[in-house]
Amino acid sequence: MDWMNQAAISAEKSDAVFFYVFGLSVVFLIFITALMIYFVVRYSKKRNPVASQIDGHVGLEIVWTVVPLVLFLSIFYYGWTNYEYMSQAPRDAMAVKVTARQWSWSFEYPNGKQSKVLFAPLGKPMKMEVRSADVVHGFFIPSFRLKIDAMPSRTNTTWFQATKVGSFDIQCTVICGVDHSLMLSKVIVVPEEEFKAWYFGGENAPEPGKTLPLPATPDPKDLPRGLALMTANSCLDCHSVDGKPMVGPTLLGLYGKQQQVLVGATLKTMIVDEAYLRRAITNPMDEVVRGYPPAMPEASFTPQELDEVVSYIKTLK
Amino acid sequence: MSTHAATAQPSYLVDTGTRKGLVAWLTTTDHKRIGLLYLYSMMTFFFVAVGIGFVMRLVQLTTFQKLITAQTYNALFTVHGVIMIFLFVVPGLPAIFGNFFLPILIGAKDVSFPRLNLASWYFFMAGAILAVLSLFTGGGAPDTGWTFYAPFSLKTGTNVSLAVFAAFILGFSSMLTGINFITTIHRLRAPGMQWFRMPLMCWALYSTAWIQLLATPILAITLALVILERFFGIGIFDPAKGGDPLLYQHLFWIYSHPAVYIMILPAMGAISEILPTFAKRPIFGYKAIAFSSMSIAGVGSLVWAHHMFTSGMSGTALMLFSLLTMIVAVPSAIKVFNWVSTLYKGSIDFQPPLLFALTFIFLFCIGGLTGVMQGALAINVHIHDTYFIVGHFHYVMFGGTGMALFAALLYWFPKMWGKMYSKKAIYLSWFPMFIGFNMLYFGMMILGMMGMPRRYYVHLPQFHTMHVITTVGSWFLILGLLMFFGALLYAIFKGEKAEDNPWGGVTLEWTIPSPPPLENFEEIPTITRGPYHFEQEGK
Amino acid sequence: MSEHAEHAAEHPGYGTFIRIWVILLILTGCLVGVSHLGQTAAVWGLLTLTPLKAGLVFYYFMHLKYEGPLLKIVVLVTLGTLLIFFALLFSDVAFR
Amino acid sequence: MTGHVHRDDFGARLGMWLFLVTEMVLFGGLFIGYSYMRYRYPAEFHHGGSELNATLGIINTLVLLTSSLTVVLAIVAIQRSEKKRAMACLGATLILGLTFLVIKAFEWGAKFHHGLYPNSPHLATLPPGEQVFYGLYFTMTGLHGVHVIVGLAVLGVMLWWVATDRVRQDRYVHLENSGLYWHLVDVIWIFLLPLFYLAA
Ligand code: HEA
Ligand code: HEA
Ligand code: HEC
Ligand code: CUA
Ligand SMILES: [Cu+2]
Repeated sequence: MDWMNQAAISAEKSDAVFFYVFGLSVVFLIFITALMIYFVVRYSKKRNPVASQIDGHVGLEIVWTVVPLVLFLSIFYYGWTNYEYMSQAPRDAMAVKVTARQWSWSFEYPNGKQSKVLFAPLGKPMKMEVRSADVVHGFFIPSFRLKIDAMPSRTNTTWFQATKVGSFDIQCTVICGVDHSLMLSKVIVVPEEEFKAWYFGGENAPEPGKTLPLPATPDPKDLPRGLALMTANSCLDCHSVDGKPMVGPTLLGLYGKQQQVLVGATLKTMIVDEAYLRRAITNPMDEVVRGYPPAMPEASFTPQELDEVVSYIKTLK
Repeated sequence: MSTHAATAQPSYLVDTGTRKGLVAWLTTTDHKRIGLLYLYSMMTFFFVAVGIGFVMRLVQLTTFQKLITAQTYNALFTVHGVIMIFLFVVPGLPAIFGNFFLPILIGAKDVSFPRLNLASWYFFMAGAILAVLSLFTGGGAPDTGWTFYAPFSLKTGTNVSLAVFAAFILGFSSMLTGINFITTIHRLRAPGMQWFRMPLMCWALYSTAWIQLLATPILAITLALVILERFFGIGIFDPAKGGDPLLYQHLFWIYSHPAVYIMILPAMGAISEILPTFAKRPIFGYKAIAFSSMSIAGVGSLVWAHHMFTSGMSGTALMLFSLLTMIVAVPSAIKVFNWVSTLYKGSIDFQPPLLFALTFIFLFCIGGLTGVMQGALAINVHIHDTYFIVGHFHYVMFGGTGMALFAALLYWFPKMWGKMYSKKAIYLSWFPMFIGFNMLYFGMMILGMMGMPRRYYVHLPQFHTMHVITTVGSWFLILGLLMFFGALLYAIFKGEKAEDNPWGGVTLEWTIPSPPPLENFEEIPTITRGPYHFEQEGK
Repeated sequence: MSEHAEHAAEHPGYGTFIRIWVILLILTGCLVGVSHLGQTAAVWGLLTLTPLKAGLVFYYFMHLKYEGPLLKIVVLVTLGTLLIFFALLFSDVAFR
Repeated sequence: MTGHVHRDDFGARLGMWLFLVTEMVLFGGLFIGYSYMRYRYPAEFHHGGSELNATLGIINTLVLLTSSLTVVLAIVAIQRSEKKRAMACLGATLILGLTFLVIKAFEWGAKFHHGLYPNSPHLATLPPGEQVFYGLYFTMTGLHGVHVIVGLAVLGVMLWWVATDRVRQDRYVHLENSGLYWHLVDVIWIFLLPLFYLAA
C-alpha cells in the first residue's frame, strides 16, 4: 500500500499545505546550513585572523523579522482556509454516528443499520458524528488525512468524500488504555450502487466490499465451525487465536496450560482442561485470569455450540 | 593573569567550613555546588530514561510477539516522558548552568536566597523520589502518557495520584528557582552592570524564570485537581459528573506549552554565549536577541491550544491559536538568523563547543520548522498524535535543548572542574550521535506522515521497515552518547589541568580562576561596557 | 539600606488604614445589597466592586502605594497574564 | 550562613511578591475553571449559590477584612516601636483567623449533615452542573482554608518573634512579608464571597 495514498478530497487539501510548508522549510534549512558551513570555512582563524567587530545591522534585522512573519502568516492562512473546507460538512452529507469505546469502534447509519467497519460510498460526502462511551479516543483515517477526537459527553464532527475505492485503516490516536494500539477498524469505500444495495437491502444484505481485492472478512462457511461461532459472537474482538495480546488472553496454546486465576480474592493455579474452558466461557466472572480485567461478557451458546467452540480452542496449539 | 587569583582563595570544590565530604555538599548553600548537585542527580535520572527509550525502540522491532506486555509499554513511555520532561529538560539548563553561572555572569557572590536555593534542590529530589516510588507502589506505574488526560487518568487503576503529586512537587522546585533568579537579577547585578550589559544567558534565564512563575502554578492546580478528583470525586473533569475533559486539556497545556519554552530559552541563551566566544566578535544584534527572549516568553504563553486542534474546540479558537502559533515562531527565526550572522567576518576558532552549538542550530531548525507544520491547521489534523509529533519534539528537546546542554557542558567544563577533556574523543563521539539522531528522529517523522499513531504498542505491518530503521538509529545515538560521557567522566578524574580562560572568552566567568573560589570574586568587579567586547587583536 | 530609609520616611499612620477598612466594610455592604437587586445587578456588582475592594487591599494594606514601580509592574503583569489566559480560553468556550 | 550577605529588605519583599505571583496564578487557575463552568451551567450555579449560607459568608468576610486591618496596624506599631500594641494587634489577628475557621467548620459541617460532600450519594442525584458547583465550592474554599491555616501558623511565629525582639523597629521585613501573605488570603476571599455565596 502506498502511504501517501490520497483517498479523499481532504487528503488533497492537507497535502497541498504540507508541500507548501515543506518546500519553504527545505529552502530555509539548506540556506541556513550552507551559510553556517560557508562562514565557518571562510572566516576560520587561519583565513581571517582578525575578526571585524560588527554589532548588528538594523536593516537586515528588520528584513529577517518581516520576511518570516509574512511567510508564517501565509502558512497560517493557507492552513486555515483548507482546514475550513475539511471541517465544514456539506448539507447533504450522510450522518454516521461513530461510537468509540475501550477498545472498539462502532458505526450507526441514519436508518439504524450498524457495523463494526465503516462503509462509505465513493464520491459522496459522509459526515462523522464522533462520540465516546468512556474515555477520550481519537478517530484517525491516515489515507484521508482526517482526525477528530472522540470526547465523552460531547459530539465532534468531521466529514470526508472518498475519491478511491478500497479499504483504509482507522486507528485510535489518543492513549486510552492497554489496548489503545489494537483499537483499529477500517473504512471500506465502494461504488455507490454497492453501498446502496447494502444500505437499503434489509438485514440480510451482503456486506459491501467483497469485490475488493483485499483480505476482507472471510466467509464464515470456509472457517472451522468453532471459529465461525466465535467470530459471530465477537469473541475475537478480545481474544486472538495467533498469540497476539489483546484485551483477553490469547487462546493459542491455552489448552493444557497452567493458568493463575483469581477466585474472588484468592489466587489459584489451575490446569486448563475442558471443564475449565466451559466455566471460563459460561461464567467468566467466577474465575478471572490473573493480570486481566474482569471484563468478559457472558456468551449465550447452545450446549452444542459450546462443544464446538471448546473443541476448536483445544485445537489451537 | 591565571596565577594572581588562584593562590588567594581555595576553589569551591575544596571543603572550607566545619562540615566535610558528603555532608558539606548536602548542606551547601553555594550556588556552584548546588548546580553540581543538580547536574549529578539529573544525569542519573536521565540515564534511566534513556534506557527506557532504548527499550521502547526494541519493542518496535517486532510486530506481535513482544518482550513486554502492552501494560508495561504504556508505563514505559509515561515514565520516559515524565522523567525527561519534569526531571530533565524543564529544570535542566536553568538548574545546572543557571545556578552555576548566573551569579558569576552578573558579578555577584551568590544568588539572592541561597538557602531557598538548596531547598529547591531538596524539593526536586523529593519529587524525583516520589516519581520513582510511583512505579512500584499502588496499582503500578502510571499508563496515561505524560499528559495525564482526563478522564482516563481518573479511571485507570495505576498509580497516577503519586506520579502527579511528584510532578506537583517538582513544579514547586521550579517556581522557587524562578523566584530566586528574578530577585538575583534585579538586586545583585554588579555596579555598572546595566540591563543591556548583561550576557544574553542572563536574559534567557530571566525570561525563563518569568514563565516558571506565571505558568507553573496552573500545572500545580490542575494536578491537584486530578488528585482531588481521584480521591474525592469532585467532578470537575469527570464528564459523568458534569465536568469537562476539555477543561483539563486547556489547563494542562496552559502550563505545558510555556514549559517547552522553559526548556528552550536557556538553551538559546547558552548558544548566544558560545558563538561570540569562538567567533571572537560581538553577537549580531544583541538587543534583538534579548527582546526575542522576552517576546518568546510572552507570546509563548498564548498558544497552548495548538495541542488541542482535534479536540473539538470552537472554530474561533482554532483560528486564533493557529495564528498565534505562527507569530511565536518569529522571534525564534530572528535568533537563528542572528546566530548565523554572528559567524560572519569573525575569526572562527573551531572547538568542540562550537561544533555542538552549530549542531544545535541545525537540529533546532528542523524541529522548529516541523513545529510550524504542526501549527498549520490543515496539516495538524493529519499528523496530530502521530510519530510526526514524536519526531518534532525530540528534535527540539533533544536536538535543541539536549545539544545546547552538551555544548554548554563542553564550553564551561574547564571552568566548572578546572580540567580539560580530550577534544578528539568528543569529535569522534559526534559522528555516531549525529547520524544516529537523524536516522532515529527523522525516521519517526516519516512514520508519522505515513499515519503511525504515537503510544502504540503494536504497529500495522506497513510501518515495520521504518520502525526497524529508527531502532538501528537509536543504537548509533546511544553509542555516541556513551563515548561522549565517557570522555567527560574520564576528564573529571584524569583530565589535564585547564587554563582559566581556555577559549579566550570575555564574559566575567573567564576573569576568575578555574575552578572558581567560594565567593567567586575577590572583589566585585565594576562593569564599564557590553558583554562581548573583544580587544582588537594585533593592534 | 538606602531604599529602606526612603521607605521609612513616608510611613503612613494608623488612621489611613482604619479609614480604608471602613471603606472596605461599606463596599462589602454595597456588594451584598446589590446582589439582591437581581441577576444583572449582581454580576455588575461582582465585576466592579470586588476588584475595587481587592485593589484597595493591594494598594494600601499591602503597601503597593508606597513601593517603587517594580512591584506594581509585577502585579500588573500577573493580572494581565491571567486576563489573557481567561480571554483566550473563552475564545473556545464562548464560540462553541 | 556566612555573615557577609548584607541585608536586602527590598530584595526580600520582591521575593515575597514573586511568591505571591505564584499564589495568584494558582487561584487564578481555579477562578478560570470556575468561570468556564459557570458559563456552561448558569442555572445550576445560580441554584447552587442559593443553597449556601450567605450570612455566614458575609460574616466571614467582615472577620477577614478586620484581621487584615489588624495585621497592617501591627506593622505600623512596629515601625513606631510600640511593641505591646503590635503584639495586641497580632493576637487579634490570630483570634479573628481562628474565628473564621470555626465559622467555616460550622458551614461545612452543615453541608455534610445534609449529605452534601464530595462523592456523597445524595450529591450524585443532583444535576451535573450542581455537582460541579459543589466540587468547585469544596475545592476552592478548602484550598483557601488551607491557606488560612498556613497564614495563622506564620503569624503565630511572628507574634513570638515580636515578643522576643527578633522583629523590631529596624528589622521587620519578616512581619511585613507575613502580612503580605495574609492580605493575599484576604483578597482571595473577597473574590470567593460573590462567586459562591452571592451567586444566587
Ligand atoms: C523544547 C521544546 C519545544 C520547542 C522549542 C517547540 C517549538 C515549537 N513547537 Fe512544539 N512541541 C513540543 C516541544 C517543543 N516545541 C512537545 C514536547 C510537543 C508534544 C507534546 C505532547 O503532545 O506530548 C510539541 C508539540 C507541538 C504541537 C502540537 C502537535 C500536536 O500534538 O498536534 C505544535 C502545533 O502547533 C507545536 C508547534 C511548535 C512551534 C510552532 C514551535 C516554534 O517555537 C518553533 C520556532 C522555530 C522555528 C520556526 C525554526 C527557526 C526559524 C527559521 C529558520 C525561520 C525561517 C522559516 C520559515 C520562514 C518557515 N509543537
Ligand atoms: C528531552 C527529552 C527526551 C529525550 C532526550 C528522549 C530520548 C529518547 N526518546 Fe523520547 N520522549 C520524550 C522525551 C525525550 N525522549 C517525551 C516527552 C515523550 C512522550 C511521552 C508520552 O507519550 O507521554 C517521548 C516519547 C518517546 C517515544 C514514543 C513512544 C510512543 O509514542 O509509543 C519513543 C519511541 O521510541 C522515544 C524514544 C526515545 C529514545 C530512543 C531516546 C534516547 O534513548 C535517545 C538517546 C538520547 C540520549 C542518549 C541522550 C541525550 C542527552 C542529553 C539530552 C543530555 C545529557 C546531559 C547531561 C545529563 C549533563 N521517546
Ligand atoms: C469484552 C471482551 C471479551 C469478549 C467479547 C470475550 N472475552 Fe473471553 N476473556 C476476556 C477477558 C478480559 C478474560 C480474562 C479474565 C477472565 O478470565 O474473566 C477472558 C477469558 C477467557 C477465557 C479463559 C482464558 C484463560 O487464559 O484462562 C476463555 C476460554 C475465553 N475468555 C473465551 C471466550 C469466548 C469463547 C468468547 C466468545 C463468546 C469470549 N471469550 C468473549 C474478555 C473477553
Ligand atoms: Cu482508543 Cu486509543
Ligand atoms: Cu506547544
